[in-house]
Amino acid sequence: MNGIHDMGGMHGFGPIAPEPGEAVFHETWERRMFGLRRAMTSPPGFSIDRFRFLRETMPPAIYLTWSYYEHWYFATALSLLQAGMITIDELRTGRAAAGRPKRNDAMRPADVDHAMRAGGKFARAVNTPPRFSLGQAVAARNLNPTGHTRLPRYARGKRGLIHHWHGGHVFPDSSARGGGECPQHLYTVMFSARELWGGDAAPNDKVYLDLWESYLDPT
Amino acid sequence: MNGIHDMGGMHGFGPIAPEPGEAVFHETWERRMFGLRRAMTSPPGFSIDRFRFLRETMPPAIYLTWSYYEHWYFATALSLLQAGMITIDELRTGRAAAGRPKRNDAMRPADVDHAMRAGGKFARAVNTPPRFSLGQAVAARNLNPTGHTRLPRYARGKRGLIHHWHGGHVFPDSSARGGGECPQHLYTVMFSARELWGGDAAPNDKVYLDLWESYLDPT
Amino acid sequence: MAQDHPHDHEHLVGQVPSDPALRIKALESVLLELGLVDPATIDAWIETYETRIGPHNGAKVVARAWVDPAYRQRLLADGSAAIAEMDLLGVQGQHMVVVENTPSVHNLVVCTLCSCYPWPLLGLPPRWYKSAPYRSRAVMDPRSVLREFGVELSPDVEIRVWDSTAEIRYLVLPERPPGTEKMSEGDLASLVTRDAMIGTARVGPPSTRTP
Amino acid sequence: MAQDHPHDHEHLVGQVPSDPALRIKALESVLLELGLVDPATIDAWIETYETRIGPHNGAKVVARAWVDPAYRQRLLADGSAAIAEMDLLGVQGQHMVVVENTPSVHNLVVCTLCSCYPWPLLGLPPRWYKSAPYRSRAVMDPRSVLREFGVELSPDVEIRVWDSTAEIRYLVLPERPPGTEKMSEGDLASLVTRDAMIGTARVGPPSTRTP
Repeated sequence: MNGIHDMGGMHGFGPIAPEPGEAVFHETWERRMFGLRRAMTSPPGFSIDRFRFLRETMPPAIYLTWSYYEHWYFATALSLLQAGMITIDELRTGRAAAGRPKRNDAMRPADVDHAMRAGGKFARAVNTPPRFSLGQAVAARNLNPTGHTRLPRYARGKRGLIHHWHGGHVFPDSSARGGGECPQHLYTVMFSARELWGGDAAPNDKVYLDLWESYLDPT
Repeated sequence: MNGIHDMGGMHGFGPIAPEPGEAVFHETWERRMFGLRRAMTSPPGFSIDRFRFLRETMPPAIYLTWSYYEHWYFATALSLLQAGMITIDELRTGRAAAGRPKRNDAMRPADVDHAMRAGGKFARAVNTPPRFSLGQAVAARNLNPTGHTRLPRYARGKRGLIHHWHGGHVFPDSSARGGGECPQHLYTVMFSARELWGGDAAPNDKVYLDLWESYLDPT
Repeated sequence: MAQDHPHDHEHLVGQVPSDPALRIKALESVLLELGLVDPATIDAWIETYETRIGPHNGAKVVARAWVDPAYRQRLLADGSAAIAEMDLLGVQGQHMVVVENTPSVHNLVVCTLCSCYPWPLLGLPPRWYKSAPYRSRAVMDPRSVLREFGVELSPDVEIRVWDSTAEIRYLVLPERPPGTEKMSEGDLASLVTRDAMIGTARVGPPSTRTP
Repeated sequence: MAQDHPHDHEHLVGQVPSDPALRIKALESVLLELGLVDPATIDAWIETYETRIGPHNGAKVVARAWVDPAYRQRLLADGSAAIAEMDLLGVQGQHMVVVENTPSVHNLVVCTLCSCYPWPLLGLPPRWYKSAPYRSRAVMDPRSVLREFGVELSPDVEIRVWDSTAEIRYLVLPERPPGTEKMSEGDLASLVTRDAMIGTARVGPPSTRTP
């Protein structure tokens, strides 16, 4: 979706504010939300892509107002609501409705180290050969799906060169809608800053994006 | 600027909410802000383009949260602040600082009808002939200025046909920064929906934009 | 004038009253004290747009075009000149283009970058016209927008969206509904709605008309 | 699962506690009651990223590359494999690419669409990395971004911005500062800052280093 999250190339957000000596978490509730997200049992079919997509569906003014771990809250709570695993009343009151069964299969502390080390692998076999070769000229397609995509607006329709081939990776556009992993070849594509931003950009600057095969056309 | 105001082609703002029997104004303060804006003495060099640009510089979360006549307030107050015609204390308290001179040249009620009928003419003579002719194929430039522009992001780099020539018109990009009217030829350019939004758009649909000559290249 | 002072922004939003009524009252009071505004002039502007100027102006133009083929032709060829004949040009509507709906073409007007709108013919824009949902979607997905207004178009109909990026203002000339052949120009004007002249509605026949 | 319920959104934002501490406490309490989370596991995850995992991991990789040319070569050729040698892969950093700064090339890492970041090597991202100002401007105007971090680059230097749009994570291999020829790998690692591995800082010589 062409949402407020797709910020690359926007003006008007003001200065960056680096914070010397910044702590890992600023508030106790940030710490709790982080740990809760990592430790909790997710709905069936949940994925990092679904998690990102739900964050993108936040009302734009809320997206800009709520801070990072509040985005996590939003997507987590919404995923549970959508799966029927929690009710709005429970989210409001902090108390489970009477008579709800209690599960006993949540992640245990002893599982954390393994989950941290082994989790988050997205490379997958793809049976077809890659369509593009290193150095090949490609154009990012002009796609405007209402669902999740990892092709930012600023790159659409722009021409670049295949810089690297990563093999097959889970395709987020499918995974985010619960449509399965549908892996595709993934490439790093190099775009010149001038192609992306016009003649005022520095002549030698480049922007590299990781783009799935179906985002690309040969030119 | 590529600001939050440049909304064409975004998803995620939810349904449109037409309001049957809607009043011209919803709140008394909307009515006052409208009348104030039309009646007040503006800073020297103020223009509708400057007014629009100041609205665009609102912090994006505020832009999305404040309603329309609050945008007017923001741009009006900021223009007066920038011109030194008002202070932040005066805006906060609603009282002019002690010893401020009082002017006597504000618009009078008898001037309103004429201002309504005769105001807002932006056609200007341009000494050069128009660069483009009817039916000519053009491309909107990939411009990303930090200042005001009336070339929306969704049309940049896209190809269309000259549909109409309007003669010379005040150039907002210049007028908005106090750089003078610098009139340019103005054209209506027809873009196919598929050129703008890709192959999922309806094949016959079109979008027409009014674009100044310096926004365009021949193709 | 040409300079921007980024600090003013936060300054402004953070320091002025958060209640818009108080905020705008404060601005009005100071401008009044400084002689930068005459309250009677404020009232005159409000009165102009609350009572004198509104969609009934545009409706007069539409009805004239429906009954007078020569006027219709002039209107489509040079909107400003034809509307000037009826003395209906004005601020936010000096440079007018009129676009005509037909069985095969439907026009829709938007301003994606702000909320440009033909004030002299339609009055001040409704809230939805100024809203992010309308501004964002009208150019990319006009059919879903029209559906929310209850207008379902055949896939064969060509939609022309007019994004008001300059000081040109657009008015849609809707199709004259069937069963109105004997109606007077004045009665026809009373059928024409604001939304029909923006392009988010059709003009219904007299019996089924909704306000 | 595949369906979206747009009404849930407003529902959610409007009906849950507005204070994030209360809101998140409520969520945690319900999940605990339902047996969907073990509080000790929450603590273990927090402890992992507050104490064990952080920029000191990435710094080890950088220092190793500085002292061991063969490792540097393996690291640039296949980041994941070379980092696996040091047992430093993990969630949000299984597919690693390392990009090298030189006198003529400066690399900068961003995630415009969310906040992707190499957790196993740098820990959790700082607030500015997740902020709209950084995400919006890094790809379009990296020089102004770098200037805000005090990094002024000659116009001759080629900037390469890496927008983390997939599950590939990027680490910048900064230039080894002069005057460090005799330093041990461990001492070198202590020079390497988080920002230098994102690309918003250089590594300064030992005497002028700032935290």
